[in-house]
Amino acid sequence: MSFLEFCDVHVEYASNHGMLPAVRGVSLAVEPGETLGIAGESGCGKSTLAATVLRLLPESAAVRGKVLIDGSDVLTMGWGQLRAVRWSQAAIVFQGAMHALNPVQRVRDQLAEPIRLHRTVPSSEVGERVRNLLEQVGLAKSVTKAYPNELSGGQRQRVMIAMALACEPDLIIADEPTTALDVMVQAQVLRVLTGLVHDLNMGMILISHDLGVLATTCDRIAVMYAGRIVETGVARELFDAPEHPYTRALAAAFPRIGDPLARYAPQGLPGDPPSLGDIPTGCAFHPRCAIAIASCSESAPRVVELGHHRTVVCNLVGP
Amino acid sequence: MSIATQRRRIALTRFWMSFRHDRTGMIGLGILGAFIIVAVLAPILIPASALDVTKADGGRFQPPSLAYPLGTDDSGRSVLLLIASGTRISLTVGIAATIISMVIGTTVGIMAGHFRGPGSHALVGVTDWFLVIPFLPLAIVLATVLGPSLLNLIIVIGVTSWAGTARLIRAQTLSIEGRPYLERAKALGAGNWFQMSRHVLPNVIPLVLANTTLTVAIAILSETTLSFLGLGDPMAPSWGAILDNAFSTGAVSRGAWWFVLPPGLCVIAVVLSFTLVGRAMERIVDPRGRD
Amino acid sequence: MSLIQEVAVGGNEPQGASRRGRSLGLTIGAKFLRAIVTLLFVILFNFFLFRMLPGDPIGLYARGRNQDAEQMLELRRLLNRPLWEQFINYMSNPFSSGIDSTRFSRPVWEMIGERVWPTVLLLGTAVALAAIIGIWIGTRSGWKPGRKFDRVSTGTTLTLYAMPEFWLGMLLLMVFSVGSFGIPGFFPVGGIVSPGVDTSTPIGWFNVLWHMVLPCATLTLIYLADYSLVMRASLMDERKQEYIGLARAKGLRDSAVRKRHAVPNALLPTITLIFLSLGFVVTGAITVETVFSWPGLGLLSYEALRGPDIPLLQAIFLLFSIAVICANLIAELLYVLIDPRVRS
Amino acid sequence: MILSARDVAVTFGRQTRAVDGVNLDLVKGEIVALVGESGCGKTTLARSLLGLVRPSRGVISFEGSPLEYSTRRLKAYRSQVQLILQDPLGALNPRHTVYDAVAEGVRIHGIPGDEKQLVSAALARVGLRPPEQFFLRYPHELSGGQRQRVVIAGALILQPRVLIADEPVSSLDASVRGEILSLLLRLREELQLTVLVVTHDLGLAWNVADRVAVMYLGRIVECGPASEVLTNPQHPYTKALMSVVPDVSQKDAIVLQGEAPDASRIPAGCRFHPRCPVAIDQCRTTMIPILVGSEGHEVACLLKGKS
Repeated sequence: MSFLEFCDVHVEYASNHGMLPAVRGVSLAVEPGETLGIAGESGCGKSTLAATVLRLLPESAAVRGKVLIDGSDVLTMGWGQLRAVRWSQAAIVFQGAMHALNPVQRVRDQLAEPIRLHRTVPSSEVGERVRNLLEQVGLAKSVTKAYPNELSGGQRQRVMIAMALACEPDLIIADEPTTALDVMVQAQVLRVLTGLVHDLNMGMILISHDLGVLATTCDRIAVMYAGRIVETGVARELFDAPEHPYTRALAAAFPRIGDPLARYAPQGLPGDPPSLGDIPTGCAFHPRCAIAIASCSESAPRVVELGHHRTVVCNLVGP
Repeated sequence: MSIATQRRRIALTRFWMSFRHDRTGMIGLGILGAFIIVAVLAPILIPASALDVTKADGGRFQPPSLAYPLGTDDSGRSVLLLIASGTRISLTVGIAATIISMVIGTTVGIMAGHFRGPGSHALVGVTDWFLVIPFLPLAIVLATVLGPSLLNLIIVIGVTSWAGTARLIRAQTLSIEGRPYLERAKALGAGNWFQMSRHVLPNVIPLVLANTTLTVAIAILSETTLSFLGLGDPMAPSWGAILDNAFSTGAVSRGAWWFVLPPGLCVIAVVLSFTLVGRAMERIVDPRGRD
Repeated sequence: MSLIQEVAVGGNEPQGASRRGRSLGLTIGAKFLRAIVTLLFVILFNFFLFRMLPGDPIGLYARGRNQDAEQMLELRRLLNRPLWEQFINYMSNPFSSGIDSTRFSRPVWEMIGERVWPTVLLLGTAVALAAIIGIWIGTRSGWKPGRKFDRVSTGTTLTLYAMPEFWLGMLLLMVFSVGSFGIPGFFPVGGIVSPGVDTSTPIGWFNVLWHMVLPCATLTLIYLADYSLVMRASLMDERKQEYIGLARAKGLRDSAVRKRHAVPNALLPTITLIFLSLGFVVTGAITVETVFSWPGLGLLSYEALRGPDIPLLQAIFLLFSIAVICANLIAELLYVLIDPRVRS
Repeated sequence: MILSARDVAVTFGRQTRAVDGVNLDLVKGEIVALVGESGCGKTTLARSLLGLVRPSRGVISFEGSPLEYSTRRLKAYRSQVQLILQDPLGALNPRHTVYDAVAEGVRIHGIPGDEKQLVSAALARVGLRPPEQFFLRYPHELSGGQRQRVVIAGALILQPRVLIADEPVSSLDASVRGEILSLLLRLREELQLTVLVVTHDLGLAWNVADRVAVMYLGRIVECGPASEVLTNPQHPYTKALMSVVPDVSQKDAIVLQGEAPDASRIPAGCRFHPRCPVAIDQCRTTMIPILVGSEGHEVACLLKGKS
């Protein structure tokens, strides 16, 4: 059985201009121990989808569908049960570690908080556990006494990872964990994160706009556009041979160095991603699609199964 | 130029559309409008004789009646008419002092935020000094030395109250100075004056305006306090001076509530409505509030 | 002055760049130095205000009163000496400035000394009460803005904020001391203690407390309006921060998120601002002590003002300034000690 | 050679040497990518090329004559060399319309001619058509790609010879990125523009650059034709940078330890030695000469050629 399952999840935000759809019917599953990458550009709904797992959306959001963790629906859970699920079954590595850590608490206390709360280890061993966690993510013991602002961006992100591991959850959700970091530090942090998730046999959802990052670190990738999944598949296969026109454009946006075809020929898509209030009819991608035909603007695209975990949502691809 | 006016009209309309939806802001604006009408019409409708102690025709400390809806003061004048004519003085002092305060505060704030070096440090030092020094004791010393008059009252309040604005504007200027569009303007070749007038000023003006309404509220309260302490113009009694009069003639111990209650309620109404309008404007223009 | 604006400013101030790399000792030293410079400017201001203004300082000094001829002669001699000599003389005791109180013909610092403690007692109690109640109200309304409690309390506090404190004092005096609207006058009309009561006995203490109820209530109401608005704004800022979301994600209860994360962080700027607001507190003291004839520095200012007794006024101004500068210094040092963001 | 930096150093405060001896030449009509981690001094170097910071040592020269820092000379210089910033939303004043933003340069420099026509032409050149439709829009009403086009139009209206683009696409969505890069290539063709692109993204350099200069801790450590440097990197730092570009075909990433280095504490000898995987004892002490920064492939490493 899948550890996490999204069943036809819809999320809408209330605004002055009515309800804005951010996620429009997503069904997806994460197997135990699997790393799933979700790719997509800003505003495609990937972070919103991730936030539904622990029900962390603002009050203005309305969620429909089911989000099953270990078979029980997070969306209909009582508060007590939800609090028990939060962090002990699924934990989050937030995007901006600068703002996600409490600025006036020492690293030690922030790490200890979820451990004490969920009684992961006896209270006499909490200090020991905190030191172990920091060691696991490659931080010195001296960091325990530091305040977040005394750490560098990479160190803060490691603290966030240590915190996510604190209660040994079955699933870690990493929402753009390296966006604000430098290339080299990004490589360090990704290495720590994927290494630990693999060693501890945890499941992970890794969210990123960089298809290359996902292709090198994930088992499977789902590509989102305008609140829907447009393509899923095994990471390498999807990256090497993208089917959906949008996935192709994403893959080409970060060229392979040495590829003569990309030299002096940057690939891009005309137009801009649609705004939430103004999603095109039919296939939401059709105004930017190179191969679109007239009917794409009318009929919703069909889901094509290409076998071996591979699906594409397009009327013009596949058999 | 047509494009510039068109743009300004769009910005103004947009501001008004947002403001109209702010209920408390609109209530404040309504109350304020009523007081301004009273202030404008007061000298036309109220005969000078009604305010003259020697020509007063009512009895001492008369409770409210048909002829005197808010009773009379210690020398038999109608409290209602006193308050109506006080509106003009309180509002004038409050607004005039605010203009002084805003001009000084905005200029000092932008200069201190835009320039670097010893001059800017000196401006910050002076601002900090005025921020730290307790307002009322300073104002009392100044007003005593200058002597009681309406103009001195305006100057004293204006000169002692600009520092908060300067600090706010400086902080805002500094944050604008750090934005890329200023870097871009510099790269385009813009000089100091261009940067300050085209980029900094338009971006602080909305904040200045919101701050102005809040400062008027504080200035009116300050005026009331200083007048209560006897530092206002005895010939032009504001609401604070009426309260001073009530206090020193023993209205409190006589239980003459009609002499004490209404001037205070007027102060509250005006200060509160300025505050409400200012907070509503702040909600609309505060860059932190959006996105 | 408006504390609410101060909170808004705090968030924008770019921090770090200038502070980075400076040691803690140096930061504290710089703050002390700034306080001393500020104080020096107050003294200079006092010195020059009296001597540099247009017109005859002696006329100003003796405005509207007949003066002892010998004393006037003495004063004229003093003011005819070279400026630097006057300044050295002045600096030897800035409180007395070599000139006695015109009204009471006594050294001004003696008169001030008698009046300090009633003011400290009254203001200390009022500020403490206002801080406790104000922070409680601000916390409750800022955590769930828009709820009924928030709407009612914000409406009330904004009204209190718009209220001249002496007017509130006059109303309370009229209703609860003099007795109006059918309510019997319950509290004393003014002063700090009833005539003939010995303040060193428990009965005397109780008597003082009894006298303090109304002025203290007036000041508390006025101050708590400010404090609760500051706390509310500060908490609403914290609520939006991402670490609050993280605390929820960790599985903390709403009340635990509030108590462990949001409120402690929101208290930092609030408490600093309470210290910084001493200048505003002093304003209330002057008028409210006047209304209730509370024999403190505020009433003394009023008496000096009605004179006008300029040497006494300047000395009180100096004393208030010192108090406010010290409070500011304490606030800044507290901030450096409590908030790790400022420290590094 | 249109713009060149000779032995340029920029110091902040007493200790921080953000740029510490750099030679770099830009030849007319070429696109050069300046690559490195944040804090390596690449943005500071770009700012000094624009005359926005004054070098503490060395000379910037434009068309052979050294840059002068009088207000008047700088202003004239700035119509020749223009800047494009990373974050187009921040680079546009939120209270100015598109028209104002593009016309700004015209107003500052008092360029003769019909302002409206100049603005239209600039907007059309960057692909915002019809231009009139964009005149009264505010930056927040535009998409990221459109905003960056407006910034570029604002720079082009001065008819500059050189564009300095600081991370021009890093804050844009992946699908928009290619369009902006294509625009830069097209402008180079049409206007013979010289472009310096400051970036941390090696893929971008492969996409558009003729030459690449890799910067580390205030110095250029490797530079040369993009096709050579990127396919056959010589300096260990360049190799490490190349290896962490997410790409499934790479096997062994050389992940350097530690954070980006501190420009206020520059190590002696080769400045890269503390993090260098192949450093030998000599690297700690031997000074490495500054690269010429011209057309050939150069490497600032003791061990170059041996490995």
